[in-house]
Amino acid sequence: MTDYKIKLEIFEGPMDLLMHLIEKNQIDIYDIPIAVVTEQYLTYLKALEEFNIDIASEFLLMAATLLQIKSRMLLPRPSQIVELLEEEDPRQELVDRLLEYRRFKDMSMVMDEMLKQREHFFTRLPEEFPIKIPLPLGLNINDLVVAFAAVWESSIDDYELVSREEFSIQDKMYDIIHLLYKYKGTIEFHQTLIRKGTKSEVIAAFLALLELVKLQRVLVSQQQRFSTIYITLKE
Amino acid sequence: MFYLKYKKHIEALLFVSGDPITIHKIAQILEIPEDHILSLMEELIEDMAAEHRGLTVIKVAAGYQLCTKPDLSTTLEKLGQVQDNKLSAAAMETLSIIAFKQPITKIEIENIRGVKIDRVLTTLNERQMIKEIGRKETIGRPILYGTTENFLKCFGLNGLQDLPPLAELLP
Amino acid sequence: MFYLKYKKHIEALLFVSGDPITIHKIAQILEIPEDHILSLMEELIEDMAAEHRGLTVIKVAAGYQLCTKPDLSTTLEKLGQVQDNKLSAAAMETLSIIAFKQPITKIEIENIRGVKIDRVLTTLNERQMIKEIGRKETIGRPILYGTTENFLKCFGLNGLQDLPPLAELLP
Repeated sequence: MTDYKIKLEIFEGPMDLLMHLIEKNQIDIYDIPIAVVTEQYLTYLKALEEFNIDIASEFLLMAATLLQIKSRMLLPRPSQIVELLEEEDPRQELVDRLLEYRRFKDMSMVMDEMLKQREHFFTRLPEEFPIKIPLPLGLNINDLVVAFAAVWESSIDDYELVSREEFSIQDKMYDIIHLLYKYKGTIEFHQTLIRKGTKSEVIAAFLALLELVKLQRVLVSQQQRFSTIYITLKE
Repeated sequence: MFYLKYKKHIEALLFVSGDPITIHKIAQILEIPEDHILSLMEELIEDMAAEHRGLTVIKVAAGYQLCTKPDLSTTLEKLGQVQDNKLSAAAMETLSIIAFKQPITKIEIENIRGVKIDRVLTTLNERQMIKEIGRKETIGRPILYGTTENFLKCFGLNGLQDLPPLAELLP
Repeated sequence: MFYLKYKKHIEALLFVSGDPITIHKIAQILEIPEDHILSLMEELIEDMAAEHRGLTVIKVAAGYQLCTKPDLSTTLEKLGQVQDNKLSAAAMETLSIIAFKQPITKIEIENIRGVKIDRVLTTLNERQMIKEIGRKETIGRPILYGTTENFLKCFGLNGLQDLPPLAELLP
């Protein structure tokens, strides 16, 4: 039983376990006796259970795959040779995966050896220097002027092409205060939407209102949820 | 050679830098042409090949790095300042997949290894062996992983082209 | 001397240790008598005194330490410097806006340039071209930026009054 415990620590996952079973039984990877391997695989999982060890879902998934391949192997096959050639071996996908996995498992051994070789070379930690950033060189006042002229012109173009839709919060604050004076100190929130009534105006108006509350210029009241919001000027 | 007097500067720069340093960077600092740096570097390496010297310069990660000669490692380990930079089998398998298949997503690696690799990825990230190198343009835009400069350094590689060919390992 | 072959070990030990190391400790590691270590150390120091060597060994309270020769410090400090001493086009544009429109807030600059400028501002700050010169008395009290003394120096200006008048520049 201790045998299983040792194995349990070794196997990285279902692929690792399968590779182990294949090597242990000296199986030709291109012609896996799926019934035998499946049985041994399940025996291992059962041993894990006996030790009350949680079996990772990937091990169970592989068990299901193995059982599925096994049942497909048992299905009667067409006797025609031509059709046999065309039909894929149910084990093919698993074999491909195992080969791919083995390639990298072998490579990881090679790389492990490279790392060991490299460990014979000792290096030093870098010396820490305070980072000094030199002043820029080769600057010329003309460059600055040219840069400014360029950016200024292009920004003017922008304003010509795109009509401004944004509402500044500051403008909105003036709107609200102005309206409050006009309507003797109390207005409803929707009255603040005096420009386009777009979503961005609502947002600007709301933010402006929050700002006015913070500055203690206005009071806001609402009787119940979703009812009208009243804004009152604080004197 | 006129530039001979700069050999000591190169030795000192290699010492202070610790990490690999490129010919380009040395040339920038010393303000002399790169080909002169290269020949001075070769001379330096030759000087250090002398039997009584304990240091050498290796070419790694596209630069040059000062280090001790490999035959002295047994002695140096006695200093007790050796960092253990062993990687677990799981980490090494994952790293080899990333090294050869980069850029690669977590799911793609998990498909090859057949296990979840979140913890291993964290470790490799902490050890600065791998890094995010972009996003795959598929559903969920998963992170693409690749190896780092430090990876090259740790494995003594000058570049990814120095990795042993994967094809040779095929059955 | 029989122990001569250990000179390289001492050089390598000094290199790996980084910190000062005592004759006693070296003797312990190499398992040879302390007086031999001491004479090997003296030889090592003499070797390094050669004009073409960039390293030396100094004796400090705690023992012997490998370090670079003092006359190389100016060169070595350049390792820590950011070598690029040019301003990018984006940085130059932003700088020009700040120069002509100061005091100005980040948002105001972004409105003119039509892009986010956080990174450029950080660069200009690091390069000591701009500085915070106050707060605008509006919502959020945003930072106002202006140019520095170094800005004047780098552009060869006596003062901001030397900047060409904006009216001439603009149509």
